[in-house]
Amino acid sequence: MSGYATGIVAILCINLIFAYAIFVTAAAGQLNLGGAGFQAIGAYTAAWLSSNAGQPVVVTIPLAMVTTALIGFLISFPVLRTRGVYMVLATFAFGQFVSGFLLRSPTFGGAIGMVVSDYVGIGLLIAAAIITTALVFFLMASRLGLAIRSIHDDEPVSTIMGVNVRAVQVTTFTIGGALAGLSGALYAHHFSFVEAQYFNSLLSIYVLLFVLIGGTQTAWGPLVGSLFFTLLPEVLRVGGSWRYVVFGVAIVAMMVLRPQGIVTRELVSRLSPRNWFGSRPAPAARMADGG
Amino acid sequence: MLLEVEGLDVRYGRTHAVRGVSLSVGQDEVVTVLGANGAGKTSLLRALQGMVPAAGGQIRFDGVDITRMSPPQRLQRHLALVPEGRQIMISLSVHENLLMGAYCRHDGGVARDVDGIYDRFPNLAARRHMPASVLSGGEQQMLAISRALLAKPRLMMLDEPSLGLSPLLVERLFGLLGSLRDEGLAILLVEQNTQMALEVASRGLVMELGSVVLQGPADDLRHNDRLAAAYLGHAAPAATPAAPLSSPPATPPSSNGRA
Amino acid sequence: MSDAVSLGKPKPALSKGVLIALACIAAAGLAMLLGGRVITQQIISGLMLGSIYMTVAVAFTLTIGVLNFLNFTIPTLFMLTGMVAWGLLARGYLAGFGGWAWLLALLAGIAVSILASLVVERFTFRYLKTRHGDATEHAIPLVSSLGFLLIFEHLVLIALGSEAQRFPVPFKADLYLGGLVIGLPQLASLALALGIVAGLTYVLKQTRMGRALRTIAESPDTASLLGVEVARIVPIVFILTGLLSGVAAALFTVNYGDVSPFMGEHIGTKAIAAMVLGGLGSVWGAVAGGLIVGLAETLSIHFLGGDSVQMVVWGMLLLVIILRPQGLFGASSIGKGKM
Amino acid sequence: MAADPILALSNVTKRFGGLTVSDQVSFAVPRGARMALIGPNGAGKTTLFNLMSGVYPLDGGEIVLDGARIDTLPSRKRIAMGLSRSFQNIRLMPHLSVVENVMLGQHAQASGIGDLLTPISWMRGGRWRRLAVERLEAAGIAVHPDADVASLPYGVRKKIEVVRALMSKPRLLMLDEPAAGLNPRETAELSAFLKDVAATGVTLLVVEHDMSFVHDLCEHTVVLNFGKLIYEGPTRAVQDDEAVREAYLGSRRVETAGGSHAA
Repeated sequence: MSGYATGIVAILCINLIFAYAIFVTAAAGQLNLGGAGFQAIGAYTAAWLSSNAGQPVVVTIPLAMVTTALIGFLISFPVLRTRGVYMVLATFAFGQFVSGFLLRSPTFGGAIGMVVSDYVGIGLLIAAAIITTALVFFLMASRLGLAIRSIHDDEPVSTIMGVNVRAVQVTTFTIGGALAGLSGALYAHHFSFVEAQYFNSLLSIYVLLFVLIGGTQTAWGPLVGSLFFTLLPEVLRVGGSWRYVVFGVAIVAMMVLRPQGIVTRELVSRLSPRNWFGSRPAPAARMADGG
Repeated sequence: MLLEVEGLDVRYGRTHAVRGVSLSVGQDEVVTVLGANGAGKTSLLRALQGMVPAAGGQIRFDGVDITRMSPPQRLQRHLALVPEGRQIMISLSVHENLLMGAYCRHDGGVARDVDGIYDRFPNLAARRHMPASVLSGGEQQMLAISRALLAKPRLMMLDEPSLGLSPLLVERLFGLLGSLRDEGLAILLVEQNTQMALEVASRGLVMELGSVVLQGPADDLRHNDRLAAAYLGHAAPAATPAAPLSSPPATPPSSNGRA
Repeated sequence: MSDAVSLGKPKPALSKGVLIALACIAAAGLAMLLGGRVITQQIISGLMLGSIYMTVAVAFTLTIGVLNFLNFTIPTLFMLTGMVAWGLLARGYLAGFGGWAWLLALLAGIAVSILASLVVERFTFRYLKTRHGDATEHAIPLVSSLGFLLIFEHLVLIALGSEAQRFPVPFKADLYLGGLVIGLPQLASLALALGIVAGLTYVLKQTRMGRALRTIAESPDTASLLGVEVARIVPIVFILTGLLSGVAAALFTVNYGDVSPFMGEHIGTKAIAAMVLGGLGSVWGAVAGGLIVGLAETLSIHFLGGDSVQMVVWGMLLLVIILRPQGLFGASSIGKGKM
Repeated sequence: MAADPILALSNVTKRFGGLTVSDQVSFAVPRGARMALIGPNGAGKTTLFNLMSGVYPLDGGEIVLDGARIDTLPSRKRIAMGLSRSFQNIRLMPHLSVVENVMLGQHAQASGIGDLLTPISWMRGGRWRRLAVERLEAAGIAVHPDADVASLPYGVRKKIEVVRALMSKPRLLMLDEPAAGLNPRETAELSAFLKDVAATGVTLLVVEHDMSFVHDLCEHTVVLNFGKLIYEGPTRAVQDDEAVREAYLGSRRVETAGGSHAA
């Protein structure tokens, strides 16, 4: 693989894991616009453990995940008191605070950033991305995944169906924190350098866009969203700034034409092997008198 | 006739809420629409005011076809609706709620008319600068009716105005409707309080499952057993409609396959 | 946008403006007595900066309060105004107007901001139809506005380059008051910003259009029932948004003399902080929040150094969100329950 | 009423602001009964359902399900106790498929973290899906299990909601206007289906306005008006009860003289 291609694949893997971090909470209806903050904590934890405490990668990455999972767990309690636009703003404030804190902290190199000792190759990134994808697919196929999706659609009814809504929401924030930490730690180890300015509000915005444009109904959404978003700018590379304009137009057009995201549950079930043979989900018109 | 409706259909997706309803309201007439919950009465009023589109049929008001007009356009032609649940703006003051009632008017008489409302309802006058959220249920209903009156309606439509009011307040409400009628306001009243509604109205229609199943003069309807059956079921010995009542108007075959 | 229950006639909006102005003067005076000249100078600068934040925060508040829409294009509208104004001057389109060219340029910038805001309305709000009322649907216009953020920012980069530029302000008039330096443009902008906000409050409270906007905020359906042509009133919110962002940018440009394609980001995020701090949907909350953020910024630079600003402002905000989610001055939260 | 009621309400009271929407309501639902809860619009029927399923806390009184007091339990625990309900306006999850909606009804049957993390459509969890599909078929819902619920006819969605409520193996099934919006054929089918359900030992409590449906399905009826219980007894006698007639048709007294009677 050329250096250029490796770079793109690395970014794609990190973005994918990061997108799944945001997706897990979004699937339960909670929008997190502070993703960069979680990723930054993961990246800096790994960087500090590696460079200052001399720990090997097998320690730094799990510890980074535990740290961000814990922070996700703790921050979920105040954040879950808010809803809608307020939650978007609360998580946004969290992300801004974290990057402000890192910018200021001498322990973490402040505005200069930190060099990370141990390098992690593209192979591990790809493996981590594949494992994360598999795990999220598994999670969404489970009864917990069904509960997550039902909370997204209707919280009060989910409660009456016996779903412990608060516990599920806290769980999604914790899992999301862990995954964001993983993506941050991999970023730190692969690019061997972290700086606070990278983890800015625009990064939080981008990753939320991956998820919302991809679709929050199935685990395919973030996969398609981050592929689309990471590769489209590369395809449009020749255009310079124009590619971002095209990109913006694509986002606006998406929201007008397909606001539920590229991938919906209905699309997945139509393409599912289960329905390749025998009857596809029949158009409803035929059953107008059914039942 | 002030309001003439012919073969009105309302659909929500695949649900056929109003099926070929025809009715008319004269210049100074009170007509009531009765029927159990889910009979399509609210959908009928919402379609008449333009909040939901008519899937078929025609609505003429004062001789003009208003079927495709928006709610504000209908209001400007002096057709007003007092919606179910009153829909008072709780973040606005009582006075501001009243001014919103006159939003569509551009004449200079608003201040005078608002004063007229305050004369009529001293309770509202006393609370004019308070947020409407502090009003009691009865006062909120008065405010909702006053707000509609300030649009200078020629026909006022009310959707279950007695809902949630105590029996005493219900009686006052119908007293008010009676005096508005005597002042010459045409009213189309959707009510669940059948007897009260038939006292104040001159004609009535009974709806079931989106269709008009019975209509006639209020006095005849009041003693009709079929009316009770519309609410309490058909287990009682089925009564054939009394002689003076007309059978429901023929519905377009396309809109109603039901027996 | 609603005040607490009051029995008397509502106090005119202006009195709150006067109150805030007096509080500002009192704060400066107190600082003078207690902390001396340097601190007072910081406080004055903080209030001036705060007036910029405040104006942008009010723009955010308006779209959230009336439309429940977090409009991320506001920072770009701010930037658009400054960059368009600079571009007009730098390309010499306004050379014929002599000494007034800078003013015309800024007015043109504001006009572009308003037009851009109307374009945003066309593609975000026009198409929003609530389908299922689920938890993430409110994000649809938000995502569209993020798309417009990219579009506008990069169009400006293409047209005018990515460099920060000097905007030539033709005058420099400082007021010396007991050893303190007060820029006249700064003072003017504080007054103008407060004036605009007071005017806006007057419009919302006392006029027919203001009542219509507040009715839409509570229930678009009932507004329509009362004769409000909702589709015609909503663009007014976007016009006001463009106007407020544009005016804030013009004041910023005159005061600091710098424009850049990225000038909106800093101001925008601080304005969001100011709005949340003051309380969503409360215009005067946004005013107070703007001034507080401005003060926090200059004071933390003074005491803790330049790189501490972000941490202080957002840490403060995070605390407020956790301890008092409705903000310092806000009423209960916006949005409707479902059951 | 019955010696061994499955559900007993005693003095259940709820106020919203100054309005008492449930005023000292006491009645019992006999085990295995098919009971209707009726009353004019705004009488407080749905509020009572919400109180029983735990959407709101009580202001007074208690609710006992099968000998155990449930009014202090959180809403989500009541379904595991055997109380299941449907909703007045269809509350199916719009982004879940037909079978997923039905499987949500099994949530209370899952026990432990192991069940929560088992995929529900494949591997060991495949039985969950098979069971749900079977129940859909048994209820005569002939749609593809993976179909989108939003695109289905109203009557079918209404029935899916009943099946979802049944998946939790309830002892008491509460249905809020199950026949609303159905055509006469669908109503008759629903009535037959619910009789079959009741025959398996499930007690039914039904809020309904369609009185022919009530007469067909329910032998017992309680009537609410203004938050108060005004009738409890056999359904066939309900239309002869003077208080009920007055509640529905209004009092016959009215002042029609002009002048202002306004509040």
